[in-house]
Amino acid sequence: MKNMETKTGINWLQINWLRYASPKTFYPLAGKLIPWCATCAVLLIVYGLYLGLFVAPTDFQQGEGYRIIFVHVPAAWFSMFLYLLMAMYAGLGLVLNARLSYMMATAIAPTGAMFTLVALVTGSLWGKPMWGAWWVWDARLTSELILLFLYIGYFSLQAAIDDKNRADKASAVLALVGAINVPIIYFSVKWWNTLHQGASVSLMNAPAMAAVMLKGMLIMAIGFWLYSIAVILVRVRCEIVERDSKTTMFRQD
Amino acid sequence: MQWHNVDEFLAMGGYGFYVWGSFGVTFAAMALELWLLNKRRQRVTQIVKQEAI
Amino acid sequence: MGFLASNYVLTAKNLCGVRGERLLFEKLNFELSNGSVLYLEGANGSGKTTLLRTLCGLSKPYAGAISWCNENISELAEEYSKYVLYIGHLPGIKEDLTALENLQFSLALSGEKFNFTEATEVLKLLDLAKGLNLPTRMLSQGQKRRVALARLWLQDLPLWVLDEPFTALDADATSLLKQKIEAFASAGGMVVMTTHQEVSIKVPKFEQLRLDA
Amino acid sequence: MGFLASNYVLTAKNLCGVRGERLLFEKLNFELSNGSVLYLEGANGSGKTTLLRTLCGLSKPYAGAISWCNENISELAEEYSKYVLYIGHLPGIKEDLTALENLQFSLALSGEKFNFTEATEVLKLLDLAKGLNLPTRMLSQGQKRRVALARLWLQDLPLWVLDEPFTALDADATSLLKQKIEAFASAGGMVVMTTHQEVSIKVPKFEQLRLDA
Amino acid sequence: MKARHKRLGLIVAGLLLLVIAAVLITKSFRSNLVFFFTPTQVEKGEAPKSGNFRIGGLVENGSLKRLPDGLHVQFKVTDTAKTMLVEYKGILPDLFKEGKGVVAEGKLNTNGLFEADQVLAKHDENYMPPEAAAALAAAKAAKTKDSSAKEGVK
Amino acid sequence: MPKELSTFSVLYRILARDIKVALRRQSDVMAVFFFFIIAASLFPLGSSADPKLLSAMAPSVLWVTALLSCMLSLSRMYSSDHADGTLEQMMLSNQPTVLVVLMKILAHWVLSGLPLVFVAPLIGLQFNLSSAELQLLAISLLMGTLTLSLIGSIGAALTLGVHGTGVLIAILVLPLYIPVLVFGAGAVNAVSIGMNPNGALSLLGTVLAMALVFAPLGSAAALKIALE
Amino acid sequence: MPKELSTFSVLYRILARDIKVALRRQSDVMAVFFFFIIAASLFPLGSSADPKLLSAMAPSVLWVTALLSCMLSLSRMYSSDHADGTLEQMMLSNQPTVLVVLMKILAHWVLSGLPLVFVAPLIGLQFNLSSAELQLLAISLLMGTLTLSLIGSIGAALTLGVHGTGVLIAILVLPLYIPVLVFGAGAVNAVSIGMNPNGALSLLGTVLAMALVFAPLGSAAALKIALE
Ligand code: HEM
Ligand SMILES: Nc1ncnc2c1ncn2[C@@H]1O[C@H](COP(=O)(O)OP(=O)(O)OP(=O)(O)O)[C@@H](O)[C@H]1O
Ligand SMILES: Nc1ncnc2c1ncn2[C@@H]1O[C@H](COP(=O)(O)OP(=O)(O)OP(=O)(O)O)[C@@H](O)[C@H]1O
Ligand SMILES: [Mg+2]
Ligand SMILES: [Mg+2]
Repeated sequence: MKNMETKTGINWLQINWLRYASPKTFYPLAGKLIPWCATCAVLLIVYGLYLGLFVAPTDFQQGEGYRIIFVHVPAAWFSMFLYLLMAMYAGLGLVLNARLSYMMATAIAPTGAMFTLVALVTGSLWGKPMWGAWWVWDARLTSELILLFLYIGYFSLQAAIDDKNRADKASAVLALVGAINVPIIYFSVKWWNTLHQGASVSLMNAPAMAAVMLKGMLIMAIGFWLYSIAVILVRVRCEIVERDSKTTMFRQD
Repeated sequence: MQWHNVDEFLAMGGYGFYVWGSFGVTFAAMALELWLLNKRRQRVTQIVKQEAI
Repeated sequence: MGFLASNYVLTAKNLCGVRGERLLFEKLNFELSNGSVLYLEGANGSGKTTLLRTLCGLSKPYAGAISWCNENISELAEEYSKYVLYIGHLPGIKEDLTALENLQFSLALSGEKFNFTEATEVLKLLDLAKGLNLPTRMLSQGQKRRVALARLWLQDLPLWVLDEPFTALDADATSLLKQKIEAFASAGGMVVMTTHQEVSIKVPKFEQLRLDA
Repeated sequence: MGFLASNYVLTAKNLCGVRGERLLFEKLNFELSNGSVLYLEGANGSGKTTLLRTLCGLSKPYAGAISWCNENISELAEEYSKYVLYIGHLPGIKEDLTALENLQFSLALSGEKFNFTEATEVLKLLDLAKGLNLPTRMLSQGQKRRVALARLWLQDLPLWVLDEPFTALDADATSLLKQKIEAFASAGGMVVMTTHQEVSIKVPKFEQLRLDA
Repeated sequence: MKARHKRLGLIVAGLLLLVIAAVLITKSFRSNLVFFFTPTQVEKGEAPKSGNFRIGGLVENGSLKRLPDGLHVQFKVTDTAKTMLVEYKGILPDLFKEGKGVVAEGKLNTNGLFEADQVLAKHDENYMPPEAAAALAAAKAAKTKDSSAKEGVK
Repeated sequence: MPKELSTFSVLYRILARDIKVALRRQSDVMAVFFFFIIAASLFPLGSSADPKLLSAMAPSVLWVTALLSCMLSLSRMYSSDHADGTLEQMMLSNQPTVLVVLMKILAHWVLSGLPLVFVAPLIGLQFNLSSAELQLLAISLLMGTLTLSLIGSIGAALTLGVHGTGVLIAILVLPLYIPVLVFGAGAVNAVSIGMNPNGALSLLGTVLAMALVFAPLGSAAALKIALE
Repeated sequence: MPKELSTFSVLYRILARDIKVALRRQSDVMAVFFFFIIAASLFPLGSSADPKLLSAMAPSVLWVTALLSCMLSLSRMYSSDHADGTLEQMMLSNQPTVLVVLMKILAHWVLSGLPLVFVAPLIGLQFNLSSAELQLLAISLLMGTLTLSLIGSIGAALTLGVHGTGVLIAILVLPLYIPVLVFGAGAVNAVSIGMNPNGALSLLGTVLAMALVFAPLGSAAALKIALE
């Protein structure tokens, strides 16, 4: 009786889907992707640095000081983008109850926080010579600082709850609630007049940057993106093993 | 090529501290992340080995 | 008892329970109808509490489905709560309120009106007459449990889910409760319960289910 | 067992207990010596817990005196604590620590050295082998009680004060505990305990005391 | 069935609240919750009458001068419609230039002089090599000359 | 069934019970008052005596203190109900969890936020605030504290059953409180420098409206997770 | 008895256990840090634009925040031990209760006060404090936070078993904290206006010495009452 029920065809799709999303099939797949991403990341970042430090011309306003743009902007972009990605995986986890999805969210957080910190520090280092202040409380800067605090909250919550299942779900709720901050960061310069400059690159308008500068910045950004993917995949693999080793699941096959 | 000599390159038009500071912080942060991650990965491979036995 | 006139079925299909990555039970199937008493057995840590909470809808089953009159309980949501009375390891009473206030609140939660005299009667029956106006904090372990159990006499719900209801009760209270359960089942109610004490409950539709660690 | 070689006497004289202006018991007199088991009976709220806590020195008696080898326990203060093992309604374990860490701490509190292998053996005996490295928060109700009770196997104190030790235990654990109490008493230990469950403890010096509400 | 109705009601209430939020936020854009005020706003009395605040705009061409004491500088801040005189003692940021953006923090004294405690440079979002900037400026100049010439014809 | 209570009366009972429990242990309600008063009075003690400095500090100090005192009482919001099992019972009530949660939030506000609206202006007097500033302080606190209770509820629900909750809640909730603080204190600062506070107030309203929608949803989800 | 442990090792075990429990949930130790950092950053957000105001506020704001963050973690000091019955067991230990309590206090200080001594100067940098001020901040916090833990312990013990502890503790303890705050922040203010801070520091020392004598006694008495 019991056996018959498991063999009914209804669960077919479900099982197949779970197979793709299951940590065990994902583990080797991720393993294959990592070296490619890492190599491309190194190449692109080196090329981007070459463009940014050697090829790109001086800026008419900021002189050589503007070169901070090649790290500040990619870091700032990924601080926001990775948060959204994390929130998306977390939300997906809540909806589909998929463990892998939560693991991805967990794996993204440290890299996102790292980029947030980098954006804050490089921004400050840029602000001192250009604006004349390390820090001001304008909307852009404040909301970016809140982003850092949100990442910290995400870790803290996850560390504080040691039932992994619950920790995942609870921090997913937090990630989703905090996602509201990202559009605020992005549009703050438009909505309020801030000391921080407006967007130089946007989907609507032509970029307000010389082509070489833009090229350097975009290449650095893609490099950072590949770096993020590589790091996140390594971390998610660690996560899979660590979680499963506490149980017997990993040993079963 | 923008630079005539190494000193000029390092000085960055007087913004050396800020520019190199930024690049330094960025890559130091990434390196730190990689180092921590590597330590974790090593611990994990240990587990995998143990469990394979 | 308005509820007990109707026919209800609680069905569990292929239930599977997991706690902290450990499989507790798997492929459980059972069906309860009016008058059934399901008695869960199992050693400490075998997953009885987990199963009971799943049956009330407090936890989601890891796999499988529970349905009430052929509708999945997770779809029924709060609609299902109108039929279930759950008393867990924790008494579910506020220590700052008196026994009567606690009962009034419990009844309000399931949308039932509170009858003061009736409640007083029940508390007297349970030998709590002296403590009527004390905050429950001042009651002993067993007296607190009695307050929680008084709900069984006052509420009019067709499914009882009881997790070790005899804990901390003395002999008198134990036999009172046993009789109440028997009376409820023979009037058409359903009960799911666990206990480590040996209490023999005599009803026609008595089932036992052993969860093994 | 170093302790059990000596002779001890616990005497209660004219004890009187009051909780929140209510007299619970009055003029209680008893004396326990090596090998005695005192079994407190009484309905819910009759004052068993109050008496047990008074015997350990956690509460002061309203009137009367308790003496240990003819010295008043309130004068002995922490000196008396070296002889008493109390397990109350609350398990007295930290949910963040593992079972072993909890036991180590309990032993340290009464100044006893902790033997890791011995403790592991005891936990295995109590069927907790699987949960050895889990924080006790992750254990079920009964498993938590077992961790608390493991102290009975590890500590070497002549007087046990146990408040409903059988609560939440399944049949196996109950019989283990019962045997342990019997063995302890026949080796010369003293036990004061209460329980609502019917557990027959067979020792020569068995006394019953009924507190009536 | 009843539960479903209730849920519908809740959803409607939620949407209503979101609409209110949207209305309020558009309303607040028209008000002056800002990091700095423009001289026009100050003129219109939208800026604080007392206490510290920030003004922002462009440093007017040819307005920067060092006072005789050698410590203070004065310059005019303009938003092309209105201008304000600012006095400041301290080091100016590198990007501080005539014709460029500036944000000054301080207070207005009774004479209408803005006494700044801090001067921050605000630059725009354009990045280009100096040659390109020069060419652009030239082109722009030519264009304005062109259009003014046309106007003259009219 | 003739004995059934209406949705409204069930919800009212939940609200009433929380308030009754709090009043029974009078100290609780008093506590938020006193914390606010004492903490706000600490600042003058710690700073060198300068009346101008004091009145310039006032909006930020009063608002931050109000925020902290609302936050302090958050850990109580669900934890005692969780510990004694009444929270489970509420989740099993015949009303949507979102509404139950909303009532819990309202009760928290009535007990901890609302009193501040009345006390804050009195304390503000000590700091030499003008009557216009005091009025704005009260208005901004009225809207702001409700928002604080709403947002705080998510944090309280997420940390349920976790030990050392007080500090963890702070970390989770304070970043989300920042907009409320900025707009709330901003409104008071605006009047004190002679500006129109409406912009800040309507932004405060926006935050409130959004919190009213999302906070009960988030809290309900978090509670379900905590009880699983 | 050959198996008996020395007084010292029993006390050490009590201290070590508390620290172990805290480290097990790493977040706990981090949490006080983060709370301090986040709360201290709130003040600039609430105040209008004026860098001078900020640096004048700094000593009082930083000291009050340190005080609040020490206080926040107080409710944790005995309550979890009480709830799970380990406190009863500790009172039944073979060591004098005063010493047991002293260990609990030390553990609390190591976990919540000591970290602040290191973080506060970093935050002080944000507020534009000079290096002399930063140094005084660290020294005064070193002596002050231990005093805070000692005094706080009495409050924590008195409120044991009472719900909604957080706020109640605050009310009991904050008035007792005032001298610590006045002398601690006073020392920092002294250097910032170019005066000798030794007077304030030696007063701080006096308070510490008195607290070391009376706080364990008071806490032990309060605990005995709470457990009756
Ligand atoms: C601590 C200070 C700073 C923070 C937190 C910060 C934060 C950010 C963030 C979050 C972005 C991405 C948003 C977007 O793509 O629109 C961004 C972009 C940017 N930031 Fe900053 N920033 C800071 C300081 C500065 C300074 C001082 C400058 C230049 C002087 C600067 C120049 C830029 C530029 C050019 C962009 C790219 C805008 C675009 O094209 O989208 N930032 N910053
Ligand atoms: N904190 C308190 N304040 C006032 N009265 C109390 C308090 N705690 C208990 N009591 C009262 O003291 C009496 C005895 O309580 P006690 O806990 O000793 O009973 P018990 O015999 O252990 O009961 P049980 O079998 O239910 O555990 C009860 O009637 C109770 O109402
Ligand atoms: N929060 C938790 N996280 C992880 N595992 C848990 C948690 N709570 C319980 N468990 C585990 O789930 C298993 C079943 O627990 P459950 O409480 O359902 O047992 P039970 O049958 O009710 O036992 P008892 O008779 O002791 O009450 C136990 O082995 C326990 O270790
Ligand atoms: Mg159970
Ligand atoms: Mg008892």
